[in-house]
Amino acid sequence: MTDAVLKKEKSFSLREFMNKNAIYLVLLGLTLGIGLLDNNFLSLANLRNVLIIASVRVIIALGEGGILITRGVDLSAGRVVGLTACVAASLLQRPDYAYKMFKALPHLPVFVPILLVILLGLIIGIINGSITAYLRIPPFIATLGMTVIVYGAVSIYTNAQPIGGLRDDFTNLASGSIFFIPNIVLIAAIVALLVWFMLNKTRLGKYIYAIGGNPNAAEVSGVDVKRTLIMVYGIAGALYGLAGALLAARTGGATNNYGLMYELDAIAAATIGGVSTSGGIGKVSGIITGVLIFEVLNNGLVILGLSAYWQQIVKGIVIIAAIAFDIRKYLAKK
Amino acid sequence: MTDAVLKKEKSFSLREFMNKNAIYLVLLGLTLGIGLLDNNFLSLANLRNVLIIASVRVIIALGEGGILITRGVDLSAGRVVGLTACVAASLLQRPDYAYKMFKALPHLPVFVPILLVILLGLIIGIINGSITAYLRIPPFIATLGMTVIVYGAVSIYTNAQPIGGLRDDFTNLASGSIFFIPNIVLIAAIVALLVWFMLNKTRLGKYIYAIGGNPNAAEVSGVDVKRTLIMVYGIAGALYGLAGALLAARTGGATNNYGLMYELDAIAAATIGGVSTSGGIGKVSGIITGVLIFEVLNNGLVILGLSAYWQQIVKGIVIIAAIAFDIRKYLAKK
Amino acid sequence: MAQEYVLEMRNISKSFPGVKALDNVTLKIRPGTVHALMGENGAGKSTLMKCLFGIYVPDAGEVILEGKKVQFRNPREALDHGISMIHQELNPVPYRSVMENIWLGRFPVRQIMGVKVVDHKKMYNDTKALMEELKIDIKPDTLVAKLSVSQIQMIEIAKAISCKAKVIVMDEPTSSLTENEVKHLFEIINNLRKQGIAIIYISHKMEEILEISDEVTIMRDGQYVGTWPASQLSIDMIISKMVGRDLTNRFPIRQNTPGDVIMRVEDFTAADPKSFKNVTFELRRGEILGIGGLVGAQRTELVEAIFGLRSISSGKIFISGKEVKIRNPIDAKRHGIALLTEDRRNTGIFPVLSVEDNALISSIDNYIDYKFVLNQRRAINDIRSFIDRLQVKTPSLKTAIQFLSGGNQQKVIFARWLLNNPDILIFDEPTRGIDVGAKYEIYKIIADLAKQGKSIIMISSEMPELLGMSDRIMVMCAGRVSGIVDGREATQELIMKYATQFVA
Amino acid sequence: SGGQNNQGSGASSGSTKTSSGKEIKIGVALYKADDTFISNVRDNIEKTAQEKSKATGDRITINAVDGQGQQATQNDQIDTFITQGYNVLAVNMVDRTSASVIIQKAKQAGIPVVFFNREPLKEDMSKWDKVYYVGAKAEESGKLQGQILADYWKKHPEADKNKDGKLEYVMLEGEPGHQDAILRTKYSIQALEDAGIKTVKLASDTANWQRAQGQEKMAAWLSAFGDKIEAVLANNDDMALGAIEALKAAGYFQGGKYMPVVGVDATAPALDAIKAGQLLGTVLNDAKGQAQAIVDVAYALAKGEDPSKAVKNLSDGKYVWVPYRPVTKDNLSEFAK
Ligand SMILES: Nc1ncnc2c1ncn2[C@@H]1O[C@H](COP(=O)(O)OP(=O)(O)OP(=O)(O)O)[C@@H](O)[C@H]1O
Ligand SMILES: Nc1ncnc2c1ncn2[C@@H]1O[C@H](COP(=O)(O)OP(=O)(O)OP(=O)(O)O)[C@@H](O)[C@H]1O
Ligand SMILES: OC[C@H]1O[C@@H](O)[C@H](O)[C@@H](O)[C@H]1O
Ligand SMILES: [Mg+2]
Ligand SMILES: [Mg+2]
Repeated sequence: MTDAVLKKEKSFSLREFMNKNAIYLVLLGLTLGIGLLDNNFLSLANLRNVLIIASVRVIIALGEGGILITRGVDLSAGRVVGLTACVAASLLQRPDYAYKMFKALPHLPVFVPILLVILLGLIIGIINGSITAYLRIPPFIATLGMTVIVYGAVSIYTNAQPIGGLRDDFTNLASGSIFFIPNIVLIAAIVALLVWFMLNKTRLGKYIYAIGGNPNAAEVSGVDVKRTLIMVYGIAGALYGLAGALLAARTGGATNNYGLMYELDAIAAATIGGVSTSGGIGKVSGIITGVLIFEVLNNGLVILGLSAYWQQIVKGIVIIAAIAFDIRKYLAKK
Repeated sequence: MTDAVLKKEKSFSLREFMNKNAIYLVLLGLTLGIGLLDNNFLSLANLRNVLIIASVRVIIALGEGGILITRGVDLSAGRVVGLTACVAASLLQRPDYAYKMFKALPHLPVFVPILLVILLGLIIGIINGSITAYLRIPPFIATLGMTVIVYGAVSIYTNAQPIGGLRDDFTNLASGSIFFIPNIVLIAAIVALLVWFMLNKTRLGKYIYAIGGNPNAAEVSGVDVKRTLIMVYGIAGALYGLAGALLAARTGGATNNYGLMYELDAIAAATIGGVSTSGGIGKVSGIITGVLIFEVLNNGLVILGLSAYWQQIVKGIVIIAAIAFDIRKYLAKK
Repeated sequence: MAQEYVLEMRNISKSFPGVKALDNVTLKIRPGTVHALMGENGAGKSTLMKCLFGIYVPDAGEVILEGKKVQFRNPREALDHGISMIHQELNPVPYRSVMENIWLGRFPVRQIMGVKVVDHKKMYNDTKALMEELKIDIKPDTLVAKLSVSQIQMIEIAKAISCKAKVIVMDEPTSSLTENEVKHLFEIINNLRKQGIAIIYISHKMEEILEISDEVTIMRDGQYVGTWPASQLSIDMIISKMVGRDLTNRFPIRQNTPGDVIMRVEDFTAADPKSFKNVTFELRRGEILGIGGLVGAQRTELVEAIFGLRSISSGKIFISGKEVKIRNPIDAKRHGIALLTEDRRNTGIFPVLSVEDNALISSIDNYIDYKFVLNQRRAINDIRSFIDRLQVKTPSLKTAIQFLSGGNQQKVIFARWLLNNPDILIFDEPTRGIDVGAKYEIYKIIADLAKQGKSIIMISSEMPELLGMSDRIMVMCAGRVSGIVDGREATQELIMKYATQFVA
Repeated sequence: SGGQNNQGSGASSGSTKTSSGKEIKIGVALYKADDTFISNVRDNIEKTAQEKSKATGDRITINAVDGQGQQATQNDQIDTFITQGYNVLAVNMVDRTSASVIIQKAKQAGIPVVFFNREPLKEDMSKWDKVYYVGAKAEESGKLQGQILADYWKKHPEADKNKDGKLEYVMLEGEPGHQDAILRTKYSIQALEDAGIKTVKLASDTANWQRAQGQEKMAAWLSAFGDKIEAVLANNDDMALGAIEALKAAGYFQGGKYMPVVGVDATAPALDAIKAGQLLGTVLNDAKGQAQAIVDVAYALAKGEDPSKAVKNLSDGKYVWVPYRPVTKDNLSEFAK
């Protein structure tokens, strides 16, 4: 046996390398490929752009990713982003804006509404988690129900009218940068670090993996499965709340259909990034890479000037191909 | 052993009755409840109406349901419905319609384009199934990719322009009836019977449940897992094709965004109808009941005149409550 | 300790829809003893333990722990009160390390700036120490997915022991262990006993019971039969109390006569270099070929490769003299081969499907009329006859198999392959978790099959079974065939010699 | 069929003409590529640009991108256009109130913007002088709908089925929050009231622009209100046509049973339904006229010329209004496509 181990470590296996890094190779390949077709793509300004665009999506995907690892799914992600974007926007309108939603609202420090919508997301997430954990409703359907409810709520809240006229100190949050690093990228990076820490260094993280890997085992080992689930959905909700606020800041407004279907993109990105839909597997670096693959593609196809409909077709093919290329799963058997 | 069986049959247990029939009780309760609030709802004409509208959804949900039983999911259902609706419509326009898509198209017997789009659905389904089976890509992501591709394709096909001017012999297919039973309801009933037969009386059906019940065990038991999966996705695709054609006939036209999100409704209906998202469990009668619950709700809330946004909220709550009420799962444990 | 009993379960009853699993059962455990809990498959042993551990809530009765009445609502509470359990169905988290599996639910933590962080170093060292103490040769950071069933079972044992519990429940801890490992486990148990820990020990292996236990409680059909000091019991007495009648023979008389060669496996080498190499053997018509060896001897891999579940780098299979290619189980089935796998939960049962469907799945082809219509009546008749013959305890054929006891599940899978009527049957640990009475039935069926001219390969880690049932025994060690012995000449010593031949 | 001609205008004209012309890159950001009308505008922009390339010798490249109804996506795309140094942006806002961020960025980069179809707020439009708007007055589509119905109502006293002197109507709304949906719903009724007609809303609900939902909602309303309904207003033609299917199933449009239904868009099937006497009328948004104006203004801006010379009717120095046109049986022949 020692022999085998030694042999293995001596000979560098291309196959194993590819297998471990498939997803990064896909990202690299795409980036270089698009860059070859149109070298505007590789400009520093554009790559910075891609990072900015990816930031909000990364935050959402990290929330969704944690849930996927527990074998759950959260379809309400996008709508929660929409709701929180609208709420944050409505509380941060310019005082002189003619269509202000709350005319009499005093000037709030930017962080107050942001914390508020994070809290709002948290609460929705906790409700999602509780429905799943206590009523034993499959998360797909529990969060589908929540999706519809949240959409109804945001439509009522905004009366389906767009919310504009956001304060500069709020929009600057998204457009500003520190030492050439855009604020929003910085925020996403901090979130990623925290989530990484949570998943790898805390009990909660280990429980998340355990529940995904074998819920039964977790239960009989004395893991508080219900509480863990509620926390995962809650944290995800809080992240959607943050993402919603950032989205409003970045676009300078919000409407009730903000965030539509973001959950599908997040799930796709996480899956491409190696999160297993059958649970128990997934890494922060993979999730980020998955999001980047999507955003590189979105941005690249625009730069290449492919027509909108053909973009869809190419995107669909890349989604499938990226995962097919990830050969981990072929090795898993036999 | 015989003792236990006898004992069980003697004592009628309300709890067990409720548990076995929860879903039918939900449907009954909703129907009567809405009927009490507004008795227009219970008019024969309206109930007939609900059945007609439900028919297309039943066909889609049966296709999706089969896939769910194998632990799969097909997100492309709605878009395939949209594509096939457009293709069927484009081949069945009136010769005198000024904006005919294919000017030179000869008069085709109605069944030809219908069979054609069923075939088209079948092929897309087979591709979905093959990607899942051979490339081992999780169905969620494989069919998500397909969704995007199909949408690109239908947009290119129609150039985002609506298709109208359908031939009467085609639209009659949906609007006509035999002995007061609408054709479209009859077709849905026949499809339901066939699917029931397939699931319960054929080898394919047993294999479908087996794969959902335990894919590893299915493989070891000599079930041709790949072929079965391809067939399930193929059959589902064919059903979406039929549903697309019927939808075009019923609405007298088609556009590229037909079918949008129908898959989510189908999944929700199937789940409410007792199909387990963890596989191996599901009945045709449950799926039909699930769809009816949705359509009764859709129709009923409109008749009650509830505002659009509140409709969403009520719908979300009913989805969650219906499944929570289904107490089967509580009995399973403890 | 003041109390005579560390744990008392009094008058426990528990029903499931259609089954009264426990009917007024009493169990009293003294500290520092090993208390065997015996009964046929479906007698209610696991259910009783699940009631103790907070997995089930009993309908009636009370649990007294160290003189205090308790009722745990979940495993957490049971663990907190000093009860740990090795579950009959193994419960690993596959893509996590051994150490995370062991400390799951009670990870050691340390503080970093006020934040509780899992202390990986401590966890690693503690695991290493535990492994050394228990003499288990597995690295703490190995992924559990990479371990064999028996290794996983050892991990579960280690985990239960490391809880420092007052009462440890072991529900068939040795079902996947070989004799050496069992011996090792008994050393561990003796140590625990000395420390005053009580152990509830469930097993269908009779020899073990008398060797290890102090007291024996016997259950039958969900009812309490009685409790006796082990010293007053013999195997035959236990069996008759369990079964309710005398059972004279452990093994049936075999009347099969091996004929000509039906299958020849030639120079089989696995694609995985760590697995089996150059395996060549023949199987005769009407023969029972046992395969013996230690854990990791690659017996399971070998038969899975023959069945088309694993890839090989070289090797040929001849059936009735003709070379055949078996790329997957469908090919195998077509060539008349059946495989009963060792991992019932993972590759055996379809938990949510009915007993009927579980039995039928491999034989549907035989019940198709008019090209594709399933003749259910004919199928059910045949299934019923096998289910009756194997004495499967189930409320009905429509009951989901997940609600059957472990042993009864095994019998249903057995019925699956009997129904399929193959020429070559490969059984990987066929009597795992099966009670003595049923074991005898299964041996009889195996012997009958052989008599009818069927050929049988049987992997077994139970030495008596191997010796008692095989015409020939092929012994494997470290992936290679180390010897093939005639069943009549074989002895335990001889087999152990071959089984350890290539081990340093 | 329409997909591949994306940047064709640029490529083909560039190769046919002398290379003396400079390349003009116009980034067109559509709020949603599958919008019937918007997709029409895009087609026409591409065609017009191609013609203009031929005529001027400058290579005009159109890159039209799909915002998929998401303001954030559109912002991403515009950021991309800006970093790629496009000469002019033509923007069809997803959310018209969110234009200020885009204007600010464009201003920083010095890239002029022609908004179209969805009009940004006045205060945003005034943030920079290189910002233009081409479009129709969105509320006008609603007004014209109302007028079509008002004309009919006045000419047909029998339309007041219950003789209460009031028009009992149902309203099929587009996607909630969609600007067109909001304005059409509001101004169609206002036009009726302005024409001195008292209206009673029996029901109003969203059918998300979709034909199937239009049919389903209408069928339910027919169950609830039966013959109490005196008119159907729909925010677009697809929903109107769906409603017509439901009406047909309930026996309308045969044997003298009629229901006035009005839509917006003048899609081909709608024109056909007008001809068949089922749709009372619709409103045409002039895709071709708008596309022409967009390309003219954009080209002038790219060349550094004064757009007021390129288009005739520039009002307030930055608005080009392309009128909506009502379509009924009477003037149908003018619209045959
Ligand atoms: N969750 C459940 N639902 C329904 N019936 C159950 C459930 N769990 C156990 N049973 C039934 O209770 C009885 C006792 O099962 P149990 O698992 O306790 O037997 P056991 O003595 O452990 O048998 P074995 O030796 O085969 O493991 C069986 O008849 C079984 O079918
Ligand atoms: N010492 C070991 N080190 C690493 N992996 C091992 C070791 N022993 C066994 N395995 C792994 O365990 C799995 C099962 O081993 P295998 O089943 O061949 O043993 P076996 O002789 O069949 O045992 P059993 O009688 O319990 O079935 C294989 O995947 C093998 O790679
Ligand atoms: O967003 C989609 C909608 O856009 C409107 O402008 C149009 O009038 C509608 O018919 C519909 O297509
Ligand atoms: Mg048991
Ligand atoms: Mg009136």
